[in-house]
Amino acid sequence: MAKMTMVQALNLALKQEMEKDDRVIVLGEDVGLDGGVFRVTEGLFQQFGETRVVDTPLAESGIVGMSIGMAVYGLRPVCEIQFSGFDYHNFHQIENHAARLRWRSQGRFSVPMVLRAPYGGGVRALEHHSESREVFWAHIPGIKMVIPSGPRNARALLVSAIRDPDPVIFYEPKALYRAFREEVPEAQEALPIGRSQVVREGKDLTLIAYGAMMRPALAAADELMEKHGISAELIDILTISPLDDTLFVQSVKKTGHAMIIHEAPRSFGPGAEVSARLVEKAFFYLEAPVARVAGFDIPIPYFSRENAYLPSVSRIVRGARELLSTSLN
Amino acid sequence: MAKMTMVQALNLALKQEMEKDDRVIVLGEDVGLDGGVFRVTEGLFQQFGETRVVDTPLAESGIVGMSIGMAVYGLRPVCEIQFSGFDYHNFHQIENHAARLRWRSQGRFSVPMVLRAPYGGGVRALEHHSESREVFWAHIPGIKMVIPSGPRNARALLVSAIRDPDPVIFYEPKALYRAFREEVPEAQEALPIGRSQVVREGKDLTLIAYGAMMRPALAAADELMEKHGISAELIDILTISPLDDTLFVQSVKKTGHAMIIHEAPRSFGPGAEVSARLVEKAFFYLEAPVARVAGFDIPIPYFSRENAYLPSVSRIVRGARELLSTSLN
Amino acid sequence: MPRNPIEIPDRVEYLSVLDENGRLDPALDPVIPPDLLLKLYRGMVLGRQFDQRLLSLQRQGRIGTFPPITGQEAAQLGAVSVLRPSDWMVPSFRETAAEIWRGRSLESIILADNGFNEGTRVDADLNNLPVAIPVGSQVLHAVGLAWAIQYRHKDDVVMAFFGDGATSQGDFHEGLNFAGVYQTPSVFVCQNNQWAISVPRSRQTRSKTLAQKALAYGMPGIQVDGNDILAVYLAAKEAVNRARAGGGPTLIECVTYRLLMHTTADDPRRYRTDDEVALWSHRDPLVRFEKYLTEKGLLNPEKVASTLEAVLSQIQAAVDGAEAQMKQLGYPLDMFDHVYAELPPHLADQKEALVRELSLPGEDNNHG
Amino acid sequence: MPRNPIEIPDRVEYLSVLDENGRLDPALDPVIPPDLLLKLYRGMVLGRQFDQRLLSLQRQGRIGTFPPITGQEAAQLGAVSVLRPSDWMVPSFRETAAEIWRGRSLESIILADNGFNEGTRVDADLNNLPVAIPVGSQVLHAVGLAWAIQYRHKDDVVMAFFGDGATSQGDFHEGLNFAGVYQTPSVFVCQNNQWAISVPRSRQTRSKTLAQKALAYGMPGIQVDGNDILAVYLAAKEAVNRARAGGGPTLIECVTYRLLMHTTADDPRRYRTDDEVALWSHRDPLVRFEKYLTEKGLLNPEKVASTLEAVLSQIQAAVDGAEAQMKQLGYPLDMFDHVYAELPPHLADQKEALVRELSLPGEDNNHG
Ligand SMILES: Cc1ncc(C[n+]2csc(CCOP(=O)(O)OP(=O)(O)O)c2C)c(N)n1
Ligand SMILES: Cc1ncc(C[n+]2csc(CCOP(=O)(O)OP(=O)(O)O)c2C)c(N)n1
Ligand SMILES: [Mg+2]
Ligand SMILES: [Mg+2]
Repeated sequence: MAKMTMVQALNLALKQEMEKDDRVIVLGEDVGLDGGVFRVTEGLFQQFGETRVVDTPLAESGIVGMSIGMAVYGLRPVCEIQFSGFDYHNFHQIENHAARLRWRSQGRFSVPMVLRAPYGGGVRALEHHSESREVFWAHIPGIKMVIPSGPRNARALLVSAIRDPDPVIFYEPKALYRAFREEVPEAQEALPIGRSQVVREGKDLTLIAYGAMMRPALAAADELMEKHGISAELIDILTISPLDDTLFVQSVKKTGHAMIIHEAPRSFGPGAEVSARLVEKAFFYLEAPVARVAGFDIPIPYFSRENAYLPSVSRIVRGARELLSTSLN
Repeated sequence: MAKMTMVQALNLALKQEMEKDDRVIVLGEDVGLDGGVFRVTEGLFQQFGETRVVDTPLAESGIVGMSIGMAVYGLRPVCEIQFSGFDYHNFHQIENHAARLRWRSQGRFSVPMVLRAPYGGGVRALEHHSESREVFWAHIPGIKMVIPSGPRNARALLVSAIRDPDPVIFYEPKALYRAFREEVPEAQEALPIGRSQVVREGKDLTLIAYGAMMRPALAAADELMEKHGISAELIDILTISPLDDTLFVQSVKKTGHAMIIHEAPRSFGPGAEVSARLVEKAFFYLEAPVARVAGFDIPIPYFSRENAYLPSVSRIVRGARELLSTSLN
Repeated sequence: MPRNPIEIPDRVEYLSVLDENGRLDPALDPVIPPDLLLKLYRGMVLGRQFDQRLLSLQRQGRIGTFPPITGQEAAQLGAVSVLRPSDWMVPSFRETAAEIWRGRSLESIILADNGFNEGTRVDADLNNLPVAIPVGSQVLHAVGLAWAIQYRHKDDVVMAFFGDGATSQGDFHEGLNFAGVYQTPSVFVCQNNQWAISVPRSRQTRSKTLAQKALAYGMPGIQVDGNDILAVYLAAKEAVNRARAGGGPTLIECVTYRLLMHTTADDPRRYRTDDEVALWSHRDPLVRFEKYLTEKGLLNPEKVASTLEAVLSQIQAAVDGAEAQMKQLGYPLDMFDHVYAELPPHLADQKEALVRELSLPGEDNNHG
Repeated sequence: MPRNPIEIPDRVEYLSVLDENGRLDPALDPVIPPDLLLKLYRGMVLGRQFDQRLLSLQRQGRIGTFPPITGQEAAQLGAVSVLRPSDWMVPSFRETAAEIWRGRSLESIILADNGFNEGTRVDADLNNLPVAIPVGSQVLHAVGLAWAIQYRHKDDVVMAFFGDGATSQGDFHEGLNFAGVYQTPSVFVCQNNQWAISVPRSRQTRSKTLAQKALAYGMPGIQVDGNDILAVYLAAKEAVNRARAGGGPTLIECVTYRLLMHTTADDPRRYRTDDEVALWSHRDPLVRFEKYLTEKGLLNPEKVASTLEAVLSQIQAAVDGAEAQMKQLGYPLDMFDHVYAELPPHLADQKEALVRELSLPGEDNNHG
């Protein structure tokens, strides 16, 4: 076992899948010699050559549309969109085709492709480099949407995404690319898509988060316990769509209190669906409203004000305490 | 007052705004001589000429990107995207620019454009011609998203959209284009964007809908009263974003029961936000879970199965009765 | 070199083989074997007659909206007929004659026109993509397929179809540019039928020809008389051979005309003159080919009649077959099939809810 | 005409005026008045020196990532310098020298590079759009502005900037096609600096030149030596005059080179050789222009030194000014400004919540 950053872990996943399976092709802008602007594809060009690690012209719709054709032929393209803020350029290719070709051809064809893109704030980047818009993808039937939260699950989920028979949008929390290291086993590991995880057990309150927000959520859980004696259960959604509501529903039946945390804008965000599911499936257990700690409904400001936009530990802690105080009993 | 279809009412709105204001320009595919494939721009080309009613090449991103430039210059472009299923082609232009230029330029520029597109099912059309994906737009900060439900409010809301200083996505329920007529006054009428309406008062249950779903909702309200003695209040959202939650929150505080109806896919759909708002703002008044009667999480099937996909009167009635039976008291 | 014109390596040519009276330019004769010539003729007649039948079905409300192809038979069949079964065909939505040539059943087309998802199923043995309605978007899929063929060291080629309007789309640009960069075995066939619904070719782009757009991608372009099936065949053959031999992609512009409405929902009289239609009717590709084949002694009134008869009974059989099939189809629950490889839990729940609903009295009639 | 090459009406030319040693081709002299020549020289020096200063600020962590322009001064200034203030400039993100020429303050650039939204504010008297980071997307806005100018019967023109990589984007294609169809007063200036981050021009597209892509849109294209400010000026002048006179759009390809990194987050040594950089350093547009001006007697060592001095103190003043301003800026609540013309109720609530939060003890330090 080696201690790895998320970038290294993702790189390992790509490397091992490419070694095992010559259907796996990496393509995108600057993924070749440059190894990707975040170095996730580092060394792959040297190991696998330009026929399997393909630098493309600067055209996102082109990258995704070509990936669809490759996947229909039977390859397993893993394309990189340099930043999620630019994947709206290929939105029509995913909605109109990647998500529908299996269905349109009634099972004759399928589109086993992965679209990787770094998402989210926290790296003092330029405009369009800090967005969090996973709902755009989560609302499209026929595709899957995955967001890891650490090196180990990032590697294991990317492996599953590559092997998945359906298109997977794989958003990587760029704030965590090098934020911390984890033990990542050399032996291949795959984590099933469509399953959330309980990361911390608790009894008073259920925190629901994913991606980069798992860290403030975890820190908040600690602070809630240490400073306020509140025991928070923390759930990592991991797959945004299809959304696994079993664990957070179960948890809220136990705690009676729920808070969903995301950097995406609040309105029509992922938290809305989590809240709606809780109301549908755990209504009579809820002792207080489902709280949303989320990005504001504005474009994420340039980095000098970014921290005031992103959900912070203190915002979560305060929200949790208010939540418990508004509860019926 | 003349009885008009929604197509005629929308046409009237365009005609009168264009007569009043030479900044208003209509552009899109086939909007000129052809009058638009649904004839919403009928006669405008003949009245205003090709400099104000502009047939464009076949390129949605081009249409919207050009509209943005026109709006920045001070014009009021009203562009038509032939079907909402094709407006993903211009998604990046709206998200990256239309929604941000006021903000990016810190108030120097603005983008007072309207994007009109027919949306929704019910007209036995080809693939991509029956989608309902308003959430994609509702989740974007910096723009507004409006959906009328009848000839009169369609006309009055389109007028407001054209005059609005910010970009407005205006989805027209194509199933209602010619479904029925309403009295539409010759004198100009504007309905404020950002306000929902109580369409029918009731006390047992609150039905929340918009666009084409208002008709089955209304029919269901009738049937609930006539056959089951259930008094349903019906609210027409009208503006999807910014979402006006005041009326449905108020209403549910009175009825204790809420159902949201939309043809968009259920998960991460508009109903999720409505449910989340109700939980945040009327939690302690809710006597039962917020019910969602919505499209399934699949692409809307070709028209032979379309009716089984779309929320029907009977589905709403049944859901409402179940809802009232699951309630606490 | 202070100020000089730039030499552009790639060529853009115009090609025609049969004149408007069906007279052949011997120097350019693609020498197609008689049986293939007659097969092409039959394919054209079938395309033309199937349109007529679908039109009457549509008027009787027995099918929904569909896009006729009348006038474009030569531009479609001249192109696809040079493909091998193992090659790939990537259609837009107006290549009915070409799709049939490539093995798509008439029944499936009728099913699709009737709003049955089963109608766009693609048989396991056919290397065709289903129709792509978003204009221009399919061009990129064709490039991806061709890239994969190259990667697998196969010598198949991919032929993509699209219209004149499609050339305005970003995806057309990105697709041809990728094809140029990767030198994929691609043949891009533009059916320039002069109209994109109501927008004439002249308002679609200011470039004199669509073929010259190839120069932007470093590939050869050729404009052919699209109502001259021999010219289309010759240009397609050259392009396919070049692609197969590793010579890279080609853009072919077939100059043709949509003689009927855009779709049955369209009224062309709103935007074009009868004179224009009449003019192009005189260039009817089927009439021209008939003259040529008659000259050549391959066709005579009896043969024309028997071909028509055979085609009509084939169509009748297909209509009967499709209407029989449709009686068996349309069960609402099928709508959950093929969305994912495996039905995810939330869809299983939704399907279950629909099952319950359908089991209730009087529900089925509620769902057309 | 059975088989013939197609005549393409529009021309594609190559243009250079100063050779690599700064020697002028008199036949092509754009005869620029001395004061303008010196203003251009100063603008180039300012662009070059500002880059240097930003680089050191960035290394000291006093600003964030930014894209240097060194090597592209001539390609930028030769082009914008032909515009009137009432004309419009639509930049991408690497036109710092051009933006400054057009009136953008150095302070605002430093603010933007420091993550302050105030930095992309556009002053009321400037007809410039703010930077557009999504590659190629701004081309369409430029066409919309030009369309509106035409609609208002004004004789202003719109100059849009973009890179070689941008020519692969669908929006570039759609934009130039619209401009061709509507014959808008547009000048499209491609800064072909040979690289799109790590992707070389040769892998971006197979077309021999980028200028020839103009032929796809029925407009003239011209490729100029982008390190020759007189050639860029001449080509831009011709294009702007044509556009102003109603003669329609032009595509100008400036062949230049990005001498430094893509942005400060980039390491060019990963993908290009020092030799290549050295080769292009010998074609430095500033050195060449200096030689020419010295030859011409407009420049001498003293003038060079005094220009540098003036430029450096201007930069110093801007840095001081910006750092003073930034002390006053960054109050979190400002992030709600300018999202809508009027703050909608839900945002008022969200802002209110932030107000409450900020009023709590120890919250401000929580928000950098
Ligand atoms: C992206 C997109 N925009 C708009 C439409 C609506 N539409 C369908 S066909 C068509 C015209 C297509 O013209 P052309 O490419 O010339 O093909 P043709 O119909 O003439 O065969 C339009 C605008 C569409 N299907 N897809
Ligand atoms: C739509 C989009 N995709 C990707 C990026 C990331 N990116 C920023 S600059 C750049 C390269 C641009 O190359 P070019 O157009 O030649 O301009 P240059 O940087 O050389 O000035 C890329 C890929 C982006 N900003 N926008
Ligand atoms: Mg056409
Ligand atoms: Mg470049």
